[in-house]
Amino acid sequence: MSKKHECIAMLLAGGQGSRLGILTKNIAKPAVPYGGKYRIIDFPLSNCVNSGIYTVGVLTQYQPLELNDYIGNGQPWDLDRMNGGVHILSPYQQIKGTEWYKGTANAIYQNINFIDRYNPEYVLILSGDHIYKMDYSKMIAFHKEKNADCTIAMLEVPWEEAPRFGLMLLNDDNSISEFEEKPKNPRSNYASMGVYTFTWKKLREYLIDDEANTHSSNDFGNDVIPAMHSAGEKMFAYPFDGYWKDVGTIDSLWEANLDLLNPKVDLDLSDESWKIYSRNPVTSPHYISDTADVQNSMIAEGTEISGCVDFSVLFSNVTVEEGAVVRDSIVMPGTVIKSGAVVQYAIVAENAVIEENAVVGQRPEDMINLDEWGVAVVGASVTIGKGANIAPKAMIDVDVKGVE
Amino acid sequence: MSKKHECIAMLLAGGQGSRLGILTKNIAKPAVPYGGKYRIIDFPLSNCVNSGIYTVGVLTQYQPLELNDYIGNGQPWDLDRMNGGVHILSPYQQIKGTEWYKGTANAIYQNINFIDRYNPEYVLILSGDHIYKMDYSKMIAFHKEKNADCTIAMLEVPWEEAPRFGLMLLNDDNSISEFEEKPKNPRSNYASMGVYTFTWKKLREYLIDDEANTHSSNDFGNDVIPAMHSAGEKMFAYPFDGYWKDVGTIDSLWEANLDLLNPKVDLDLSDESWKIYSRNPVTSPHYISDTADVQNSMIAEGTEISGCVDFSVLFSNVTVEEGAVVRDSIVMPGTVIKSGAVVQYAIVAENAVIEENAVVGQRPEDMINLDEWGVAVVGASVTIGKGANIAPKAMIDVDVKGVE
Amino acid sequence: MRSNNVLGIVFSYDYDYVLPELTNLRTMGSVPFGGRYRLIDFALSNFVNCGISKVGVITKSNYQSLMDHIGTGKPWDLSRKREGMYLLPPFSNASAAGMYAHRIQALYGRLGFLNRSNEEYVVFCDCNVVCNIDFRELLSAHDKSGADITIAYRKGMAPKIDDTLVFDLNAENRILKAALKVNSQDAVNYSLNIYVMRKSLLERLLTEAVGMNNTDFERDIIQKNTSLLKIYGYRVDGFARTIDSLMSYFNINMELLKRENRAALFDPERPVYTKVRDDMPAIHGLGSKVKNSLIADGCIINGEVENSILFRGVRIAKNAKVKNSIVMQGSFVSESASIESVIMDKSVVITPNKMLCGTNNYPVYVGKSIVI
Amino acid sequence: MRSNNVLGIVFSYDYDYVLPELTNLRTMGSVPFGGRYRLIDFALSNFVNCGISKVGVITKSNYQSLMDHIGTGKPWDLSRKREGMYLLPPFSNASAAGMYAHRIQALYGRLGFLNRSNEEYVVFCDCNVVCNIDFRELLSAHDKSGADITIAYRKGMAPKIDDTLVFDLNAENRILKAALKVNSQDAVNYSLNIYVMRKSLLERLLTEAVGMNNTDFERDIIQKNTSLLKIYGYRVDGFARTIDSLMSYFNINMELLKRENRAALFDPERPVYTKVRDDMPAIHGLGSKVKNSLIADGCIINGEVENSILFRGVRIAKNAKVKNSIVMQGSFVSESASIESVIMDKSVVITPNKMLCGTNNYPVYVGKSIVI
Repeated sequence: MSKKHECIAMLLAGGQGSRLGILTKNIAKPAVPYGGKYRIIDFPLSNCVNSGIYTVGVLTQYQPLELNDYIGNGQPWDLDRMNGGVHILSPYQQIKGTEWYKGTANAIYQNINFIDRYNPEYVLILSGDHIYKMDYSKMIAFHKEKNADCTIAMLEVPWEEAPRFGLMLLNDDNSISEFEEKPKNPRSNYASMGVYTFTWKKLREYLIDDEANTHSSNDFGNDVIPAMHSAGEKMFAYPFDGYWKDVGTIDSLWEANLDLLNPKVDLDLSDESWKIYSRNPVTSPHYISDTADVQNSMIAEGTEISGCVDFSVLFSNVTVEEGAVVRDSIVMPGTVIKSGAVVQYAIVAENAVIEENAVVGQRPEDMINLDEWGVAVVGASVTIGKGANIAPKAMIDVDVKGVE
Repeated sequence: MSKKHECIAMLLAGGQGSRLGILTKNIAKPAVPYGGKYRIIDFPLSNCVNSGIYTVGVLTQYQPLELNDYIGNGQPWDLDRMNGGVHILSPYQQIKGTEWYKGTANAIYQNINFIDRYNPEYVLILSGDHIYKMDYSKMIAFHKEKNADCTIAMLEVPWEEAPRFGLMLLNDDNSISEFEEKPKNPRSNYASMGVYTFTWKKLREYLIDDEANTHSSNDFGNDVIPAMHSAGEKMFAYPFDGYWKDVGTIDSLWEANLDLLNPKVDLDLSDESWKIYSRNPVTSPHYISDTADVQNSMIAEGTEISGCVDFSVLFSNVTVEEGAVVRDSIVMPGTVIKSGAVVQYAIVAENAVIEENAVVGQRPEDMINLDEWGVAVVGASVTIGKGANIAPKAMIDVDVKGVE
Repeated sequence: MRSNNVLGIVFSYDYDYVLPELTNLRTMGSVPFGGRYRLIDFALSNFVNCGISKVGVITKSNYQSLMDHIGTGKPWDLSRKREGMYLLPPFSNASAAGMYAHRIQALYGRLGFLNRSNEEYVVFCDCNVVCNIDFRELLSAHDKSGADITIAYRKGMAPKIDDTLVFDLNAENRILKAALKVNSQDAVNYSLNIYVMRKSLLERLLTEAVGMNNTDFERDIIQKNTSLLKIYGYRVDGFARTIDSLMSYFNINMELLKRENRAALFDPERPVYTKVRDDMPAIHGLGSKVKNSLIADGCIINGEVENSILFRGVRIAKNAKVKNSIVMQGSFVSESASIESVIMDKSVVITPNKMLCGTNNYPVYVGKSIVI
Repeated sequence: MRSNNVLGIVFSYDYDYVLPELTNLRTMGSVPFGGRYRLIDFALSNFVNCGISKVGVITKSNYQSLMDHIGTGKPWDLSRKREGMYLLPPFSNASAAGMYAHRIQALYGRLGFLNRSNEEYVVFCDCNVVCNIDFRELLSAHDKSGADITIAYRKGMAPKIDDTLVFDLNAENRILKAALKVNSQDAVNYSLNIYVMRKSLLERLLTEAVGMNNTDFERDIIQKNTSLLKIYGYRVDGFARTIDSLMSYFNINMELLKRENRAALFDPERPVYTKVRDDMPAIHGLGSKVKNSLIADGCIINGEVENSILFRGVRIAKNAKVKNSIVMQGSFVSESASIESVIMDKSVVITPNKMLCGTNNYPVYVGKSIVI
């Protein structure tokens, strides 16, 4: 309730997420379901409240309806505040005309008024497509201690993966000496996580300069950060060593879900001291019948299982009928898998129906040509007809007829 | 909490309100202050909750920041609901591209998904620039009783004003036989108030047809209503006989404020059974000093008066110093009127400063040429310098220097 | 009758005495049920699902856990600026001089709350009845019959609670005679203690009863007035069970293992709302074996579970066995331990290799936070 | 010390006895003050303005009006999913066997609440102190001094309350001696009964005190421990007034007619939040005359008002005169009636032509809803 906000967070939720294909046909990427009951955006939002940050702007311009609806008044994350709380910020018409967000930096630029209203010392810039648990308050303390203008959260990645990331070369005091954007021959394996803490006064200046620069792509990584660096601002890397995963592709989304079943993976969602909040479905506990066999799986409330489920993540209100098999798969809320159907190495989106004896996906060991293998995806509300066969790597967003 | 919503309201708050000039430079028209502590949108929102309608979509694309901020989570209107509540609906980017709202009907068309989510029987269409208290539940009961497809709230206006309105010719049972849009020689004085009840199934069809019609301007009054009429749908007029005022111009906004001081005007804001809710400022009671003289005025909390105030509406946290005079004027929150200054027949927006001995506006009786007379307007955060003179009808949105 | 014209009142503590084990540290309304609920959830959800937006919760003692559960009423959307949820504890106003023993006294002590409410009708009920009833229909039946009072009833074996009323009704469902239940093996029409009437009538009846020194609502108000007032019954055919003992508590929980009972009690058209705990989904480990069981979020199961109900956050270790049991929130069954026909309260720990065993008709109860 | 690591506790009823007239129907926390506030608003606003997000409100009896006022805590943004406002009435848990008479007993009865809270520190205060204090500074003073306990005090005439502590302090503000106030005309350092300490220390002190059968917090815990514990004072120089009688209640209200006092108590950097009533702004009618007065929203004034405080929704008819008075919510002074030096409780009606008159040093009190 205190009027001054030391730090507010701006969450870039704008991307169309086209690499997630039909999963983001009708919803923004941050609203994609994850982990049995969550959506991707639950992670940054929960990190914020757990870190004591109670004012969050969510920047979005693409398919915000479901995201809007999901976030609602922010109550599930304890972000329904009289002062602060969570706000969805879409582009709007100004007296001089309109602009869609041109880039990440422009999105923040267009919301300078919003930020100024809270008069924060620091602004945290987050993205809406990463799964991780992080105490931002420690990063902010680091930023303060270093008296930095910009602090970038950094992760040590395996050298072979380094070329996929924006990398940083560091001095002994963790100040950043050089940036490398996805280099072929990396000289560092310190990757940027896309989590930035800025001293707002500084960032504000650079955003205005960046907007005035007609050659700029108005992006943090390409424009604002390099500009600050070349102007000699104090930039530091804050080391983070927990679980962190970009879920921007079908494969990484599939993996990140199944990571939850791997006891060796450092992502514990049952930790009482760092809860991940979400809008909970209103359903009864899940039911496992006498005919079911459930192994090494995560099952959400409201689901009823009479078939076989192995190494899979089932969201709420899923039905797996007797004789159906689900393995190595992700099944999103409300989907029905009928008797005799097999779902394997697949992601099935919400409210789909897999009719009797249909087969979705393929095990890699059953493939002749392993290059053709990949996770199969069935879109929301799609029906896969009786006995139909959905090939690996397929993306199905219209009903598939049954095979007699 | 009941999942079905018999009726939801859609509030068209989109207009730029250019006839309100500098008052809407930075804010959408529905967010314009009115009546000492309210904003225009408080009236339709309060009417909704008082009528038992708890789901309201607010359609806006112009300067929504302050409106968003004002509405927040809807708590002041008891619209912070788990299911339903108030939602700001801006246009958004769809997979096939983007569209701003082309017209009132298109704005609703773009939000068909939003409405469908609540699966209502009826949809109430409201506009965000009228001051009135109305029990919509009675209108909906009338709509049901008549088994109507569309019901239009109607007001009997003086014949001489009728040419300014959209008019309706009625049969004995209040069904509408003909429409006349601002005719020179009116054949009716039954004016449309811009408040519509539609049976949603019907409206949904017409909106889709209207969108498909490339010749349409996608407006309710010009396109959808005439289309329904010519197709022979059941359309009725619902008579309303309370206070109703369009506050779309400076003069009407000024008048509507001063109407609150006229005991003959049927607009009682102290009625406990039909409260007008608003986001209340957090301030102490107002203070009237020993040197003040306050007559026939409305004064909001937080204001401190040491000068002369007559026939005026003063919002919260206004300061009127000793020796200052405010008469026949509207002074919005946070404005300071310094010693010796005179504000008359004027609207002074938020956080303005009227320096010592400045004069804003003119009394009509002091005019040589009455044609040049009109309400003077001082914009938000503008300073009128010492001894400066602001002519009637002026609209001042930059600081005015003092006169030595 | 518009349902926002109806005031809901729930007695959070009535019949605490039939479940002494579970109400030792709490009141009936906060007794856990069905894997993730507390008993008051059913009453509150019935209210809000029919559009009632003002609810008074009458408490007496032991209501801290109830307050923790209902909080500000947000899960039921009863955290309102106007209306919403009102907790009505004893001693909260100057005139309530003592603790009320009876329903009449309890309601009379809330006359101020009743008077100040604008609603025209009132519905009140207890927490020991587990049901999902469409109150819209109940209210419209009350409206249509022109009754002064309508009481929901069920046909079947009456619960073993002494002051349960059983009714003789005519073809129009008017109650001709209301008798106190006698033990019998026959199906009777027994009261579910869900009452509908005009608020003004309730106010008058209470004032008269207190003036006459009457104390018993069922006997002194209902039984006595069957001819003076038009008292109608409303027959409930859906899922409605009255908890009258630990055994019936156990059995009613176990009934939820049948699909048709779940479908009736958890009708998606009238959802049962409860406090959100933000647990992760349950995990079934490699080698676990679960049959015919209800499992709430937050459970981690590595052992065997059969014919049981596991509340949120229960952990069953490797080789542990849980059979025919109710295991409440946060309890833990260690490696190679085994329980059968047990009701385990919250945060119980069964240490490794221990075995605890009740019988089908005599489940063993283990109190909160006990380590065995 | 991060303030979300601090638990706030407010005693809503302490010192009810110094204002018997106003607390007959309510408790100290819900006594109206300053035109639109209730006394608890100051404590709650002090808490939330420094970032405290969990607050326990200890009640005893007569707290219905307090519950109506604080509701779900939304005006203070304390309607939370985690943390937020917790009402702590008596009889709410099984172990609280009786009504507590003393601060020690009251706090001891809430040990469960204290234990369950994760906060490391606790601040507690009463409702009869009207103040706007930057608790951030108080907490950081506690931190810097390394004190076990910090107590806010003020230098001046001690309030006329028997158990008020007065302190001797050294240059570092450590309390060397704490004595019970004796009547004297000298300025002393008197306690504002605002305490800061570690939660664990409070828990230990309470448990020890109850074990020793001690009952008086000031005497048995503070006075006795000035040498054993490091107890520091925190001097408050802003607006802080202790209500010790109806007369002081009247005078402290009237102090708000001075600009500097309003500026100090209603500091825009630390706003005082209260329940929103959605009244329209006040209307000053033609021919009305108002001088040196505070007027809340909802008032309609057609008569004369001088040196007075009018709460929300007060109506002053034509030719009526109100002087040196406090008129609470919804009261009405009819045509040609006249009142001077009067404290009118809520919803009082003065009928036409009546005159009621106290004196400067003996204001007349008129009880709630009385018609004169």
